[in-house]
Amino acid sequence: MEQPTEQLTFDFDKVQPHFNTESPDDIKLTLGEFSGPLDLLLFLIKQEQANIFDIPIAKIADEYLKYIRLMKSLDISLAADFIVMAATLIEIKSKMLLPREIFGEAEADAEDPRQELIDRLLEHQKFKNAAEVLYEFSIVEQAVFTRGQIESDENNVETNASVFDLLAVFQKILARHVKEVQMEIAREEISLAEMLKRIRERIYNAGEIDLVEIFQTMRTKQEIVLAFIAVLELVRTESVKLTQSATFGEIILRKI
Amino acid sequence: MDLAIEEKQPRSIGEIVSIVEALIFVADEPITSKLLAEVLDENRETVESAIENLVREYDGRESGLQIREIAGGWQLGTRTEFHDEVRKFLKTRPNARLSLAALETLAVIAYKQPATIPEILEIRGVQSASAIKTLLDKRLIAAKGRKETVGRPMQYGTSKDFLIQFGLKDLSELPSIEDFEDLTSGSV
Amino acid sequence: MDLAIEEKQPRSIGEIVSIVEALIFVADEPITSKLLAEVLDENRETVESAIENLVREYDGRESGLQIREIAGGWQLGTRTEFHDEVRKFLKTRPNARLSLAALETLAVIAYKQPATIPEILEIRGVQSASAIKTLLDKRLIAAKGRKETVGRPMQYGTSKDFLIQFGLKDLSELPSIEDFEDLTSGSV
Repeated sequence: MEQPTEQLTFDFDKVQPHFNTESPDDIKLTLGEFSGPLDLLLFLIKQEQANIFDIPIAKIADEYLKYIRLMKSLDISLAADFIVMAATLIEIKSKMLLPREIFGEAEADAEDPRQELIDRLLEHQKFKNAAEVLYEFSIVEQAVFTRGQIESDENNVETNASVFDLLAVFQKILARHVKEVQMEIAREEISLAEMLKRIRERIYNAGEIDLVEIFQTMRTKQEIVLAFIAVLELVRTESVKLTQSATFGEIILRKI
Repeated sequence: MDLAIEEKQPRSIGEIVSIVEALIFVADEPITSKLLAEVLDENRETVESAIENLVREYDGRESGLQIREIAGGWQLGTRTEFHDEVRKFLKTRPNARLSLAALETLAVIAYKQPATIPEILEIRGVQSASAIKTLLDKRLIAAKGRKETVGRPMQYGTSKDFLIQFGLKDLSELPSIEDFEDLTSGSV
Repeated sequence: MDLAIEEKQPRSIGEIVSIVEALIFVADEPITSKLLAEVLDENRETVESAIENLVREYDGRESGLQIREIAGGWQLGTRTEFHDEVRKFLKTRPNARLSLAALETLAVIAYKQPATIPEILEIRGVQSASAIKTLLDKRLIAAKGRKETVGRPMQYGTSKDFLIQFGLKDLSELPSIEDFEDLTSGSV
């Protein structure tokens, strides 16, 4: 079950994205990897050497928007979450411009419009640090190797499954199936030659097959009749044998 | 491909013994002293005396393991005295692993239950008899009576063990197609 | 199922150490002291002191291998010092790395488990569906049933493979999330 994996590699030492704005018409952007809008904001705050508890919101919002615009101009698809954050920043910025008295509160008690954002940034920062520690753990772990195959190991390639594997596998089967069914719907009536070919293929693929199984996959009475004739024809003309080990037991079609 | 190891101090014999041990351990097949010498970039005599050291060490401390020469190479294995216990362990080992064929069959049964062999064949497009046997042996599925149609085929459904092994409270906890779409359509 | 080994003389501690060593080697996953005790039909304390002995022995003789506690069990692995040589021999490179998004999502799930997609979104500020899919594919997380709230969203937690890949004995070995709160300086 080969799944597409994310192509981005992860490296904390990697050059963080930044603008080189030497001249107004020569803006260079070094793209890095941001895991989300909060990550980008943290980066911008760091770049401005600003205090996270006292974010210069106007400046940071401008930088953020500049980045977003650049990403767009470079046709880099942006997750909606980046846009939502842009709106949040603009909203906070406009609130900051209003004199606090407007809300009828004493300045000291008035809630800082930035507070919610600060809380989210702090919370996010915690997990970002945790991610960094996990990364360090994995580096150490990659230096330890476990033993090679030994005799008692099973040789077949096996899968250790989860419920999502079940679902993924099931969907693949269905996708496979839909294609087959669509092909079959196109042909209205099956000819004896086609039926011969189909049954021959099934027997040759499976080695042996229960006669009942063949009939059960037929959709119409006509198909069952054709299948019956086809089986007789195969036994007569080709290396296919019918066996029944007990009276009323299952009848097996076998390739000789 | 440049796999050269940085220039280092010459290794002590103890270090060479340890690396030889590590390499014999990770190798899938008996590893020759020639190959060991190449990887370590040491001469063959040095490596061979390291192996000798190692063999003596394992014998000396009556380890549960032994370094054996086999098919011209060296291999780590359990000592024959303990084969009873090893065999007992191998039998008790919880084996929740499934082949892809068994997994596919289980998926069909889980989502389409109760399902008959012809129905599973119809969906998977291949014979599933041996996969079904595996699943029955592992008690992940159980027979659920016969279907009242031509041939009265046996129907199969998932078992209680299936719920336990896959960590489900009941069948309604199986991820739905929608859950999966949530994951595949989302962008980061 | 009768797996009893014939009645024998009581085993010496040295013998128990050797068998424990053989079993840890044979097991293809970390093996718990509980399972070791069952297979040996000895009590857990005996087995645990045998393991201790073994760990000391491997450390003492500066083996190329080490006995480690990981994911709740014991495993034999190469010593980190020799990773260059081992990698050269196996011709492997360090594993494919996780994206920053996937790693952050994993951190959130590890600390908040069981966690739902909306909860992860809240902390990361970004949709995490594809990161979750990657983590499921890599078996670092697993679905842990549904949360009994609106929409019954699927909950995720870390897996045994997570412990193994990150070299953790158990989840309690994760540094506390509060340790990461050293942000009072305001520097990011």
